[in-house]
Amino acid sequence: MLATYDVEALRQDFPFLQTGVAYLDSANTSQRPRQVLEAMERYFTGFNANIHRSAYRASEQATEAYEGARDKVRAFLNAASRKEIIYTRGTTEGINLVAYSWGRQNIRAGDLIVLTIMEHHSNIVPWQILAREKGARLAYVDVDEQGLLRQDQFETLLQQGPRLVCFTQVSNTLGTINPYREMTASAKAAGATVLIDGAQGAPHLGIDVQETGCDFYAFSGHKICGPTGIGILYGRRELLEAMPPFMGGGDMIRAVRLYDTDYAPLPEKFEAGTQAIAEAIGLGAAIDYVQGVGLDAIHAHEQALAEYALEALSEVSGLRVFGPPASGRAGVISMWMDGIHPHDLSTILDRHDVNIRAGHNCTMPLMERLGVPATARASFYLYTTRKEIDRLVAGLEDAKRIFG
Amino acid sequence: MLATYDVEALRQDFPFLQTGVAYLDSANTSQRPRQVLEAMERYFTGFNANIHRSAYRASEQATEAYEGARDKVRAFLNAASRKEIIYTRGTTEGINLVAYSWGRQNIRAGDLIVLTIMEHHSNIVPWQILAREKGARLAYVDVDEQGLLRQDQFETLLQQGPRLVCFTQVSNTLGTINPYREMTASAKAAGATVLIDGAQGAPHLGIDVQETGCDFYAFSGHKICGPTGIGILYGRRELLEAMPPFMGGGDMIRAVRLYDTDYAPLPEKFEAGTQAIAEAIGLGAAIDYVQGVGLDAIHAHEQALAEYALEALSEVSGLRVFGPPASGRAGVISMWMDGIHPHDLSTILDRHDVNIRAGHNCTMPLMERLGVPATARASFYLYTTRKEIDRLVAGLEDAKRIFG
Amino acid sequence: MADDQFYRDYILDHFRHPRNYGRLENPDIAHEEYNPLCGDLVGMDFRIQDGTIEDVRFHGRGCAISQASASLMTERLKGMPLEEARKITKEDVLAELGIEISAARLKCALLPLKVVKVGAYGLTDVDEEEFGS
Amino acid sequence: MADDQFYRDYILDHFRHPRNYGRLENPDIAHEEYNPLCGDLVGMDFRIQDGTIEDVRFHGRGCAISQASASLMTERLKGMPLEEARKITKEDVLAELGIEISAARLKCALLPLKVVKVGAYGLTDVDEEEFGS
Ligand SMILES: Cc1ncc(COP(=O)(O)O)c(C=O)c1O
Ligand SMILES: Cc1ncc(COP(=O)(O)O)c(C=O)c1O
Repeated sequence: MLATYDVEALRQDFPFLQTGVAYLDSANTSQRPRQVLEAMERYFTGFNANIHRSAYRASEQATEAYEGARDKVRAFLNAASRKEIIYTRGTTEGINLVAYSWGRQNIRAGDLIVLTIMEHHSNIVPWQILAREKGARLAYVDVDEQGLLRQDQFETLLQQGPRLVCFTQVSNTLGTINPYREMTASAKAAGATVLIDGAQGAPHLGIDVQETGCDFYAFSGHKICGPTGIGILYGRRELLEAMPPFMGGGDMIRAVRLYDTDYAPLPEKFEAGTQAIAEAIGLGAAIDYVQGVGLDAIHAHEQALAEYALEALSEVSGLRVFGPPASGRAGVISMWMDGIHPHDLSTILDRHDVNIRAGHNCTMPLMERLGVPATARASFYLYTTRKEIDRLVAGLEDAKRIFG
Repeated sequence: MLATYDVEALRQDFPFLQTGVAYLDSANTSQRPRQVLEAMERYFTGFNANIHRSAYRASEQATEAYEGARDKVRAFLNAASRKEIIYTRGTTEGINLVAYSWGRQNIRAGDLIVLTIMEHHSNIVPWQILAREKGARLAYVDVDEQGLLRQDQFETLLQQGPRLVCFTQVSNTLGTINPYREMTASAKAAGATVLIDGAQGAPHLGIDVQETGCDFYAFSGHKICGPTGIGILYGRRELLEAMPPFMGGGDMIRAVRLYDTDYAPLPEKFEAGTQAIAEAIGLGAAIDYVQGVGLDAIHAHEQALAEYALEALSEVSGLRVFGPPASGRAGVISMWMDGIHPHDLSTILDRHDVNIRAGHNCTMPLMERLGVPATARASFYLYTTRKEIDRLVAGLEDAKRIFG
Repeated sequence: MADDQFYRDYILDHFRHPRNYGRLENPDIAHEEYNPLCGDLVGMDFRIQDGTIEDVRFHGRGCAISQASASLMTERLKGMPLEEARKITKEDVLAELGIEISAARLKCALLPLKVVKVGAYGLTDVDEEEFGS
Repeated sequence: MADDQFYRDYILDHFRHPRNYGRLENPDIAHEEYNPLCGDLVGMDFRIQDGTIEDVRFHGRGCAISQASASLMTERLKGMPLEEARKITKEDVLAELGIEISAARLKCALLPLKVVKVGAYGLTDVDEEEFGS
């Protein structure tokens, strides 16, 4: 951990943390600092108007703040152009947009789509639906015993010339940080289009989409200190230009006639209807906040926490911990306690004011692969402390006492 | 106006109105009372957690608030079941959901889809896309000189046995309140499925979906004193049950396997991914607020304002006012001033701190029909005053002086 | 932190030492229900004589709440006329558990009731919501 | 409420009395641009001789900003070498208008520039953003 990283000072920014709860469910949704709430408040109270459509000052101010947030996201991802930054509701909508628009235009019968067994349902179900509709095939890259993707399998699948390769930057169950740069390079070299699920990557690692070379990258505002109801789809301009619109309606048009329509240029083409204006502005403030702390510092903080936690949890008898060593993982730890169902663990921990996730984490195929019906998952963020991890361990011991 | 309707007291609830701006653009997006902002704030600071997925108290409190808001919407629409209430980003997404899910399952080549010429682009473009994909036909009901739908034409089109009839409850340009109950009854009798665009109806009139008998009803939170980023699609349960999902991902599943998925029951089936949680809670508070004032009182207030405004505007020479008499219209007035483009009008009015909409209001086919490239539109809500209308009239006179 | 108020001794006792656990040979009715979201599974085998549940056994796996609730349910069902079993309500089940079940855990607690209603009475069109969905 | 600062006299004058308004017979170049969002239309006809804009006329309809901007543009273009016209920037146009154009009105102000760049120079791959889109 960096000497200058003052987690206690950062915690002061997060209203919910003041309740005293040890919030260890940030991979599910993060807390939001008052800087984000205040940015939204400023919109609601100071220039609460719709964007793009009107020519008075409040509307222009709203448009400026909304488009300014897009510029922040562009810089955050180092995208080449602001036209490549599409507002969505979240990662799920971003992936579905690609499946509907790019997928229905480009995937044909017999095409191969490569996924991995650690994908979130949001990066599986849209492809199942598309594959069924088009008669395409799905194939999954497995994990090894450490919870790392089997790169040998991945290479073998690439030799089959997949049309599309989709994988997560960071596993929301195992915490595994995938070698996304190398995987993207291999997949591109094999001629595939590459979509990276950045839901867990953007908040903790960030990405340089140009350097990475991926075609699509989706993430959610609510996991990166931003509000609910907003997310981002990055798409390479060339692809976005060629894609048909996803939803039709206001703002995504240039001219509507009774029987046909000219669509608006990017990014509006993919932003039909009134957008989540306050939420986009809040996301801009969240990006500012996270970049203010620094992605490198956040990642170092989380990796130190993961190391500390893995060490402490290894002392808890009867506890199985999934995933790779701390060096290759983000601040996500999934566990299975012999004789105590994760739901019971979660309930007991809650009575210790420790909040964790119990369930399949929206990764049922991975659960099946790991041989458990569910896990108990603790996940960290920039505001997590060692003391909270100590409370987690104490809670686990208490659960063992109760069920013992 | 009801004697008990205290508009000045209501205005105190709206932070943006305290800036002194005469906000006459509520058909675009409404102002939001502090009760709504506070409900969202309570979530962000008191129980900021994801819903459904976790078993600790903050998550349960969030789930309760989120689902409680759904119950409020159910009651507001008098839907038969909470399973019929689907959260969306807004009207546009709601209509697109129907076009993608119901439309692709039910519309076949040669089928007729009846729309009206006063529809918002959001209720045109999705049907154009669907019709092109399926080889279906579109037909439009025209308006008469007063801006009322030509019911004779509507009846003639119904005789052709349309598969789907879509129309707006209230026109966002003309202010026309369509006879939506009668039109729904006729269309249902003709065997059509009926979608009502409630974007302008829900905030000002409300609806009883069971009494009306429509199959789908969509509206936006941001026009009914709620936050941006949230809306509602009501669908009759029988139809929703039979429809395939729209987006795939987390929460809309019962079980995901590698090559197939069981979908969740309603309403989750249509709510893929992390939803706009804070916004749904805010929408619940908005419904409470609007129902607290009373839809009847709001409508009476707006109709009195419309009457007052139509009277005052009729004194402004060179001004053309579109739409029906006050008795048949909501608080929406579109205008054309000879020799002054709506954009110039809007700029000048803005310099008087009067905010109106200038443009085509996302109703380009109607603009074409009215023979104008754009209009200047003033629109009212529960917090609008006669004094603000006086300021509008004064601003129009000043514009004439400047351009005179 | 009053966890003992939640996982009361008798609940843990039913979880650790489930009553009527196992299978019946040639049961008159057998039905299983599964909650894929958490992996909870409860199945029951019934022997019916003269409209009365003469014997019942359950099997399954999952959290303490679902398994203890199943165990408690079998104790209640044994010797009960079918007619009466048909009338067992959600409230009955929760009262018997005797702890405050939060919304997120309701599904666990009511899974055994679902087995009874769907399986033994052939109610295919059950309202999922009734069982905490 | 300083509206006179916005709609300055010379802007209104150019709107009311547009310079070089009309069409040319057999122009060397003719191009129109249309903004469907507000209905603004600006078209220009050019007569070119020895690489210089010998004559130019505009026609159109729309708001005061777009029409005054077009009128001002024709005054600037007349007698200008094509090479020079090619270099006219957004900033030049806004400076000539001499008023603060808000983002929402930028498209109106720059429509005539778009006519020049797209029409007279055959730039088909223009960046819409450059013209306020
Ligand atoms: C009649 C009508 N329909 C649909 C819409 C679209 O609503 P939204 O932009 O919130 O999706 C609007 C408002 O813009 C409207 O006025
Ligand atoms: C890896 C991963 N992908 C996708 C998602 C879906 O994100 P959202 O629910 O915000 O759409 C999540 C989080 O739930 C996730 O962790």
